[in-house]
Amino acid sequence: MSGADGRVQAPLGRRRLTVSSNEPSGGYRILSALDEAGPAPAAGQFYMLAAESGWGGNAERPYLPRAFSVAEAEVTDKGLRLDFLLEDVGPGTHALAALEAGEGLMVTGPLGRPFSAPREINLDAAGAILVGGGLGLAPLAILRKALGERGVPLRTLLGFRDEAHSGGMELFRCCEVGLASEDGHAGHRGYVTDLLAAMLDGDQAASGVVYSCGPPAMLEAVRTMCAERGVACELALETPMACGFGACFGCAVPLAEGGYMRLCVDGPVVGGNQIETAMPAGSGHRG
Amino acid sequence: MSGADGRVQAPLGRRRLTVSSNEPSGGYRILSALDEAGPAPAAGQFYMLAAESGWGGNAERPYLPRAFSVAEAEVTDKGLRLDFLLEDVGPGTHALAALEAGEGLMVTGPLGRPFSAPREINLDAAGAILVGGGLGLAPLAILRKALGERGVPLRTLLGFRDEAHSGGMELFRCCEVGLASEDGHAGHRGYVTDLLAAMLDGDQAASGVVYSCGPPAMLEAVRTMCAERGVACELALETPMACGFGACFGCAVPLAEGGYMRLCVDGPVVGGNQIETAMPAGSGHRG
Amino acid sequence: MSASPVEFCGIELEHPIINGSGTFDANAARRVFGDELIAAANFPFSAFVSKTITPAPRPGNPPPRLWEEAAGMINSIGLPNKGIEGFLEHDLPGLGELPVPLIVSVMGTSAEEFTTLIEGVAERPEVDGLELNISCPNVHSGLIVGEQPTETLALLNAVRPLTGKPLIVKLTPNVADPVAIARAAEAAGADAVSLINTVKARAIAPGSSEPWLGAGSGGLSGPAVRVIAVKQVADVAEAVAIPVVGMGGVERGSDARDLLAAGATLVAVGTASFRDPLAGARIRAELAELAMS
Amino acid sequence: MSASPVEFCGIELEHPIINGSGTFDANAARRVFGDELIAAANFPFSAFVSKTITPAPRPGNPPPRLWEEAAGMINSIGLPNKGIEGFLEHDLPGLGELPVPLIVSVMGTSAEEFTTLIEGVAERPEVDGLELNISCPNVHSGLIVGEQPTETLALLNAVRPLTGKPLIVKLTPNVADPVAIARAAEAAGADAVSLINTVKARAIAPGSSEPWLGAGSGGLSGPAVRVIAVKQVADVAEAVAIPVVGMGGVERGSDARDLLAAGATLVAVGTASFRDPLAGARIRAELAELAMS
Ligand SMILES: Cc1cc2nc3c(=O)[nH]c(=O)nc-3n(C[C@H](O)[C@H](O)[C@H](O)COP(=O)(O)OP(=O)(O)OC[C@H]3O[C@@H](n4cnc5c(N)ncnc54)[C@H](O)[C@@H]3O)c2cc1C
Ligand SMILES: Cc1cc2nc3c(=O)[nH]c(=O)nc-3n(C[C@H](O)[C@H](O)[C@H](O)COP(=O)(O)OP(=O)(O)OC[C@H]3O[C@@H](n4cnc5c(N)ncnc54)[C@H](O)[C@@H]3O)c2cc1C
Ligand SMILES: Cc1cc2nc3c(=O)[nH]c(=O)nc-3n(C[C@H](O)[C@H](O)[C@H](O)COP(=O)(O)O)c2cc1C
Ligand SMILES: Cc1cc2nc3c(=O)[nH]c(=O)nc-3n(C[C@H](O)[C@H](O)[C@H](O)COP(=O)(O)O)c2cc1C
Ligand code: FES
Ligand code: FES
Repeated sequence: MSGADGRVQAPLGRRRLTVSSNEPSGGYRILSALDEAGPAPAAGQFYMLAAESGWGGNAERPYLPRAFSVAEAEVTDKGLRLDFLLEDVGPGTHALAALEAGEGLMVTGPLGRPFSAPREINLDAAGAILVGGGLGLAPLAILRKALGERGVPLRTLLGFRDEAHSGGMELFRCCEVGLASEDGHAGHRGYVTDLLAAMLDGDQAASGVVYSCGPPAMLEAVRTMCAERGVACELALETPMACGFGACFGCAVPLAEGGYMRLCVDGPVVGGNQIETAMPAGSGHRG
Repeated sequence: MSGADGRVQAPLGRRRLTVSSNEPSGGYRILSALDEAGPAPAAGQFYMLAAESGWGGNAERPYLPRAFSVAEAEVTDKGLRLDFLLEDVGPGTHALAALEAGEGLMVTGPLGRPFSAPREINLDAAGAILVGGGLGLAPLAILRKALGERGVPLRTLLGFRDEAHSGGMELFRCCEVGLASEDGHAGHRGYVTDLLAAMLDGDQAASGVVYSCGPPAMLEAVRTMCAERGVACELALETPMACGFGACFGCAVPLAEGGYMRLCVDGPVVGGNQIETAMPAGSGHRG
Repeated sequence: MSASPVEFCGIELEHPIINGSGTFDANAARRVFGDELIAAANFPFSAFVSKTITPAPRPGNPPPRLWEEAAGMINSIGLPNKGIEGFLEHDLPGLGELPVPLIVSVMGTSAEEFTTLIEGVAERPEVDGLELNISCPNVHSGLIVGEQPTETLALLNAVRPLTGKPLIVKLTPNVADPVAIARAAEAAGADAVSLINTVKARAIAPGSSEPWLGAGSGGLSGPAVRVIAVKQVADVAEAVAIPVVGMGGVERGSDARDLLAAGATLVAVGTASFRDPLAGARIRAELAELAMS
Repeated sequence: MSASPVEFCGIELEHPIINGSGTFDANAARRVFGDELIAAANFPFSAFVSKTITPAPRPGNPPPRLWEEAAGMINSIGLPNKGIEGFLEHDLPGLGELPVPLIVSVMGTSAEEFTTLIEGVAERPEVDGLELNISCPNVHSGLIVGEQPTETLALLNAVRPLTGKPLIVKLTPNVADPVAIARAAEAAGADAVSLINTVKARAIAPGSSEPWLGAGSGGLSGPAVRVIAVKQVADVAEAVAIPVVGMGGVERGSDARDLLAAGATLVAVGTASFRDPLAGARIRAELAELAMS
């Protein structure tokens, strides 16, 4: 089932998938699991994940599940395979990174609002620019595939901090991408947004849509850049989540019009003009 | 170091052992680990055990370590090997039962008061009767070995409920034992205390000491039987413990003279005359 | 102590497992899971308690609003809600489509505000009962009434005449003697009490000396508070004759059974639903199994 | 917020990690681990707080006294102790051999009992300070004083003149406003406050409807209460000028750092020592590492 904004509804409740592989990719890992009961997700949607066993222990976190964008969803002869790109940054991602093929992965999803295009834009004609960095490659990989299959003219720009943060490149194996790296190990030395600026300002100025996912500073640069040029853009944001399905009101993100949205149900993909900044608010994020 | 009552002192703090094997034995398991830093324990002493990882998780117990009598302590070329006999009866024993060779076992010990003999009894002449049931085989196995090496005349009586609760027999491989089983699958059909009564009342009436460990009802029968006949006896008791080293006062066992002892430091081996009953007190134990 | 149908304040419920206010948004969940959610056979609770509303809309607290612990979490959500008008217009119609009775949770900072809320809500046919939130630790006003037996008595005396529908008073655990508050609620005609709300807690931001939560502090929920809840529910259930809705850290059927054993008539599931949207249904099934064994 | 030497009520301590009363018996542990334990380099705490004593001997509560939770435990130990005479004769000599300052915890049911205790203990040269336990939730009398600011004020006014040695008042978390109690203690001349004691809790026996613990209820400690402690320590530390000893669920160096960040001068380790007898030393080392990073 699909909602008005293209979101695919989740099977009711949480289900157990079996991990089919879990391989290193750059400094990240690609965790794959077979989802027999689940529908194909829309690009930009996410799942709440938890290891079936070894989730916490020794009176340590994690207790809650963790949100992950789906990076690829491929129909195989064993059923739908979901791929997630993850980096071990804390106890939850650590437990997921340690999962082995055959072990259980508890999931709820697909969840949230996927990427879309403003009604007034004919994407098939105007085309799209995908701008990703770091773990933000995940939702852009599945988006690229979906738009590519539709024949939407695509340009993809990917940025990396350094080699240790350059995982997930194999998700873009197929295609031509523009690269930038802060340490210059690949492509343009500098920010991926340098490439975007050049593209938007050059003869390739987009009448289409910019889709972006990556670190907050990158998203904020993309958002400002597009706003200044009147280019439509959609950003896939992150914020801590407890439930992922609208139950806890914990995932508040400030709206440009005042108040907050629940990112799990009103996002994670938001229009650039819906928010005032892509930088996370609050003292907590200083740490 | 050895205390006045023969207790062996523990290395300060908790240490990590490596599991060397974990094999099924009847309905139980024998968990073995190499203790490079530890001293040889005295028979009747116990250790507090916890799995290094997978101790709790998913907001479930266990949180605290668990007490286990040492069943055998053998010097091998890789160091001292400690054997524990355990039954999977709850989350703590379940996690220990799942440990694999090479995994970490956190231990504190040896702890507590070991088996001993009243000053006025010359054990080497008078001999000992060992009466064990179920998991109570553990401390009797190491005791039998210690007394056997000393040349103390020994008789061993072991009782089982049924085949599913007949693990640990291999700990007595060496020697002649009298057997009883409630279902009659091995030896005398009935209670091991039937055998003890016959022995105490027959021509083999003991001027020595009866050592016993097993289910509360068995211990209580042994205690009463010995008390009625004026035979010295020592019982290895169990009670829930949080710390095992006298810190929490949680392991209270009522004393015949009134008040309580801390079983972890004043036991787990107690003289039959120190207690009024070997049956656990309190509502909790109905469950 | 079974998972069978139960009568609660004159309402027939299929089983004793409901949700804790503010821990399940049935309308949002329906967007996520579709109409499957509201099929009678699927809906995880035997009654639905809606998130606390206030007279005026509230944006809620600044983020971060969540902190995770080994066996629970702190929230400082701050009661975001559309206000009573927004609720009646936008939320109530959807909640009226649920296959179970509806209890609406309300919070005011004065008897007048509670009156506005109760008058606005109680007459609606979709509504089967009201829960008065006098305990939310995130909003200063919430504590004033719920910490003082006299305040609770006065509030209930003022609002009890407003409706014949069941009034449930939700108690805070952050007091020395919850029994005194429960007795006051009972004396002034409350139909039931529910407890526990979250326990006041704070987290420090990693690598900093400052509080993590945008609001500084929040309330602890989940398995960490389970045995605190059992204690307070047992004390209150022993002291009052009206039914008690027990909650706090319920994750398994045996947790629900413990609260029923402590004297609760219903058990509410809160934080557990975050980990597993159908936790309520699972807990109910586990409870049924325990009752048979 | 470092693991360096610290001054506490005029006593120089090597580092800020001490033990919580009733969670480490140094004399018993020395029988278990030998004299290694009391070597200055090994002893896990920078000061030792002894288990609470009362004027007369107490056997303690009937078993079971322990209940385990996923992230903590309930105890209903019931303050077993030899009484002041037994303590002075049998326990104090051993405690006097510890390589660190000694704080003796005392509890009475009246100002007269506290007077007996303080007069008996304070003059002993082995004793560097006293902790007044007005908070133990296992003994009914304990709560009377610790729940009421006026009672706390009266008690402290009565006993403060008895000794020039530091008096630390240990606070219960089972109140709506621990700050009011702390302020009363400070006003009447307490040298420091310590908190939190255990949180009232109950467990139901598996397969039964009865309480598990012999005494019916007990107190929750361990990681489950950690963020409750951070909240109360922060509130109290902000309100009083005297030093605060923070405790509750400290298992890791970062937990100690959080309590120091919340305003504590010292941090006490309790339940964590049950899992790991040298938890105090590990936590101190982890704290030192955090302070350097
Ligand atoms: C919609 C969405 C999609 C996402 N997609 C991806 C993806 O594709 N790949 C990916 O790797 N990640 C993704 N994330 C992020 C991922 O969910 C987090 O990295 C993960 O939750 C971290 O959990 P952890 O336990 O490993 O780390 P945590 O320890 O939870 O650390 C994460 C951050 O949380 C904070 N924190 C620390 N302790 C606590 C605490 N006790 N309570 C609360 N906060 C704390 C700190 O700021 C820390 O930096 C996504 C998040 C969202 C919301
Ligand atoms: C000195 C000593 C020596 C021992 N030697 C051995 C040995 O050699 N082999 C062996 O197998 N066992 C031995 N034991 C017993 C062993 O320690 C217990 O079987 C073990 O602690 C059980 O832990 P568990 O988590 O598996 O089960 P638990 O779930 O802890 O169950 C054990 C019992 O505890 C009660 N219980 C249930 N839930 C809780 C709770 N939440 N909190 C508190 N109590 C609860 C119930 O009565 C239950 O039957 C010994 C015990 C002692 C004290
Ligand atoms: C995120 C969150 C939001 C909550 N919001 C409310 C609320 O709006 N009104 C209310 O009365 N209780 C609220 N509560 C309290 C719960 O209803 C419940 O009393 C408490 O969480 C204890 O139960 P639990 O441990 O099962 O979650 C909230 C709890 C959480 C975790
Ligand atoms: C088994 C046990 C016994 C305790 N005995 C005492 C006591 O005698 N006096 C006292 O003031 N506090 C006592 N306490 C409370 C602790 O000192 C401490 O305040 C509390 O446990 C919180 O810290 P923790 O979570 O680190 O254990 C006891 C706690 C436990 C767990
Ligand atoms: S994560 Fe719970 S409402 Fe969004
Ligand atoms: S188990 Fe802690 S004192 Fe015996």
